[in-house]
Amino acid sequence: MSAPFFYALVGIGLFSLGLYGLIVHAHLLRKILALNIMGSGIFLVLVALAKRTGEAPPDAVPHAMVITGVVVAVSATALALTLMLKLTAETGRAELPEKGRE
Amino acid sequence: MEALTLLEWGFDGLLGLGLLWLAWRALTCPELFKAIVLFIAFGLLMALAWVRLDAPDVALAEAAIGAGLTGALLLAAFAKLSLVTGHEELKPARSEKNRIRFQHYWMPATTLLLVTAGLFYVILSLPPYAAGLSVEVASNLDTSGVSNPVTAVLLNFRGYDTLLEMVVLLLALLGVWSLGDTTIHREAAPGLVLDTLARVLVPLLILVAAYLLWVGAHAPGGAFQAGAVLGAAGVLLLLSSWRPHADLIAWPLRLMLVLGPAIFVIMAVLLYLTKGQLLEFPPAQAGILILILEAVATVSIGITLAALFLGGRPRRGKGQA
Amino acid sequence: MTLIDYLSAALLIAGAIFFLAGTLGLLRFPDVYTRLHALTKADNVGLGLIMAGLSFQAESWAVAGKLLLIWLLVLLAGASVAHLVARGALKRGIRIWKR
Amino acid sequence: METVVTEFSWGIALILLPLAGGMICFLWPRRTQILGLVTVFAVALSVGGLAWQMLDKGVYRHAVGGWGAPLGIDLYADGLSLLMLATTALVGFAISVYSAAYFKQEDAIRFWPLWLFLLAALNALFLSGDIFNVYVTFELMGLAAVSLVALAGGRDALGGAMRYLLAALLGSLAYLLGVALLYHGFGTVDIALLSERVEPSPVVWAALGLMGAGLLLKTAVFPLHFWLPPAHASAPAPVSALLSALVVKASFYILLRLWLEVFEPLISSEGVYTLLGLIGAMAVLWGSIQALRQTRLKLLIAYSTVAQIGYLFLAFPLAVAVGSTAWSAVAYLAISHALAKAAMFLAAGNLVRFGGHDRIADLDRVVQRLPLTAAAFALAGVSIMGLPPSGGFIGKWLMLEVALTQGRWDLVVVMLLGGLLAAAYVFKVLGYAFTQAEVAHEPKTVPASMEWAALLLALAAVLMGFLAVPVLSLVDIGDPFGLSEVRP
Repeated sequence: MSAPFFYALVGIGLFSLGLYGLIVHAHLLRKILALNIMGSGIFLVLVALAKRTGEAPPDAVPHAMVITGVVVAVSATALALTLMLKLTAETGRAELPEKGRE
Repeated sequence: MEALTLLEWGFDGLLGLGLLWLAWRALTCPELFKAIVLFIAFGLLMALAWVRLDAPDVALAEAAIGAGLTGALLLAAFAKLSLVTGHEELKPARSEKNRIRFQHYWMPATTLLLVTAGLFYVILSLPPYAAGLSVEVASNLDTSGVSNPVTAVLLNFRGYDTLLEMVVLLLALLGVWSLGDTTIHREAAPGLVLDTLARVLVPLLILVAAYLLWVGAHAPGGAFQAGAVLGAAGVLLLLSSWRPHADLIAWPLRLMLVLGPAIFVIMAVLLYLTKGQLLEFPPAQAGILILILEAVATVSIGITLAALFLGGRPRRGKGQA
Repeated sequence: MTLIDYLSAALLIAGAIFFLAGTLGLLRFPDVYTRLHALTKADNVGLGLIMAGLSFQAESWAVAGKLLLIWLLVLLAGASVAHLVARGALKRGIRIWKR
Repeated sequence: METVVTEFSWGIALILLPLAGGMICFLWPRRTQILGLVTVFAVALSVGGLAWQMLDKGVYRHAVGGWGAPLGIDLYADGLSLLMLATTALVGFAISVYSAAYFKQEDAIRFWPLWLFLLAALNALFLSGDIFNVYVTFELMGLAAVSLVALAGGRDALGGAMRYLLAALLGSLAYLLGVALLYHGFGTVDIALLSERVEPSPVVWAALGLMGAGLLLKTAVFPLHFWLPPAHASAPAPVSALLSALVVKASFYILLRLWLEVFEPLISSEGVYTLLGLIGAMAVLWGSIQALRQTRLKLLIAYSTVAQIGYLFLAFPLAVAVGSTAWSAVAYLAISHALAKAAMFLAAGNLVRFGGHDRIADLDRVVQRLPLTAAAFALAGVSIMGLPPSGGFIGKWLMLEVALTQGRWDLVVVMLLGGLLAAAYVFKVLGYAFTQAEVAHEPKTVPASMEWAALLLALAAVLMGFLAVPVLSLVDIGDPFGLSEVRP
């Protein structure tokens, strides 16, 4: 196994870890962290496998995609954090309100 | 040579396991503040991984945006959260409930393990060599107007993605603003040290941003990295209690925010009208046009990121009206 | 390896030792103030040594200049941030550790 | 003039107009309403231009940047895309007229830029021929939609928006990992090229699983629908209409597109089809029963969306047979539902404005007070139930016909049961609307444009019942369902 594959596997591991964190944690800040970690895992898969070019320079297209992804991720994080603060101010808890309550 | 590969493997192994460990700790450590700090450390290690994978452009973006600005946003949100909930969040005891929960989630955990194993298999089934689009990128680089392939993809080959991405950034700010306002007023002086630091660093950061922007045409760098550095300067100013002048927070601010995506749209239309396809750069003028595009976008990105850090739509304070 | 290589290797190793010591201090020291002490030492001196070691390998004066600039920036940021952290800790009423 | 209409690349206008409009609205808040309306009208005209062009020349393709796939990004539209674009323009225009009266100035300055960016995202998505570009449009759409839900303020809306955001982001990430795998497996993110290059391999299966799961979550298919009712029920009425009518259809459209172009030719096992059909059937039954159980009107309509999405998935097992018209039925159902559901949510908005609440039991003789709104709700209900003559009837009839010829009695039963349950929940609302409630309240007036917008959408849903032939021939442009090889 070469370095690109090793890092791609780490990326998959991060994706799964993040997904697990997203499911088990109730706290919204923790869920936001988990989503960011999932995203980083995917970016790692994209960039790591772009290095399968042998001696030639790596494929630049996934690099550009990841830069796009990083900017999208920070935008989504900013909105999620603000929404979390608003919700907490409204309910007193940084968690999703229980369903079914009127 | 043998020793070198062994060293490389040691480095890769440490880095990979470090990434996984930090992610795990950021998700499981009971204190939220620690979790955020661990996440920022995770971002910095990611930057190192990008360098290792020959992706310096991504490394710069990650360090500035992924670790830096996201970290600042998280810390600011954490501080506000502690205010809202009255410091309750600082130390949530790991209660019995949490431990029961952990057992409660064995099923998703097992499913996830299976999914992970499956994805491992998929990754390893990929061919060991693949050029992707690197040949196409290389052979069209001459007519793209820049010599850094990543910038060529971002601004020229897939410039349409970047146009939409600029709108995503603006949209996030619109969303944040639509959730509420923050009153703009000058707070008490934050202290001599921070003030001095801001005074020294802000001009330097602006210089670095300009350098990154310029160098992006042929070396790692570009509008997003430069914009992030500019955004960091803005965050530093906001931290040292600098606030924009009341007259600037109405339409001048909005204009600066819109300018980035707007220049993209305007250029897209102009290039369509002259060349026949959306965002089709004429090879001869591509370099200068991309530089103009990036320069305007950088300023817009920087201001948008700083505004995201500030939070709600800035309004004049009552004392200032 | 030339003499220059040996020199830069020695500087790099010395820098790494400072970082190691700083990290140990960060992990083992009793309170935030002493930890800051350990950390800033590692950052300032350790990074200085590493930058010096790397400048011997630099291709041009411009690269060496950039390395120097990075070190100076880290010095400035490190000192300011250490001050801010310590001040924040004092404001929160965290006592200074005494034996 | 003639040449302008035929030569101009109308597709790019569909994306750039709302983008520019949104930015101008943001810059000039005092005129935001009129600017917004003009923009939406211009977008509707551009869809007309595109349709004109495509009837003449067939499919639309535009290589952004002049590079062409795989290096660049291609915009692509066939009959299916055109149908979605036209529905978006029509529904979007009616909702815009409604919103102009619905929002007060202070809310309008927040609503219009967000809505125009959402419109741009929808159009960009329907026109995209590139799976990574689709990811970016998803994020654009998601952030806009979430911000729009949060406009309502208050505990329910903020909670609904937060849940929606987390679900949307999770769906996008699963989709993005699928994109990453496909790119590294086949070296392109262009849909047309992918459909040429893909071959059965672990990568394709993993990509199908990840992208499928992400898109099913975004489309709110049972059992991944948990985020939809709270978000759609707590949003401002025009926003609920936009989300139920258009936004969930967008992720379904991508699912269908990828299925048809990339995955379907490779999948020989029955399991996947059966699974999709099964979750469709569950969604129809579960969503309908939940809708029937609701005491709040907007929640009832939101659960009805869950059920109606289920119908779209019933087509997957039916479409296995070559030359089946199941996909045409799906396209017809999707647009009829978009029209009818938008009308329903707008009508619900009128009732909330009128009575100050949306408790079904206290609807208090709205038939006499708001006859147009009641008519709108009833007509939309006809289409949702699938009674003739309406768009919903045509769609369900086409699908029923396929199921009958294939002898899929299980699906026939599900469709009929779903129709009966839909009738039950629609009549539950109408029943209360005729009776006098005991709660006294001071009714507020509802602007005429809000009533007419709802009614016209409902009428359009019914009118679709008479337009089957032209609409279905429009969809066939570019042969999106791959039926040409079996037709003489």
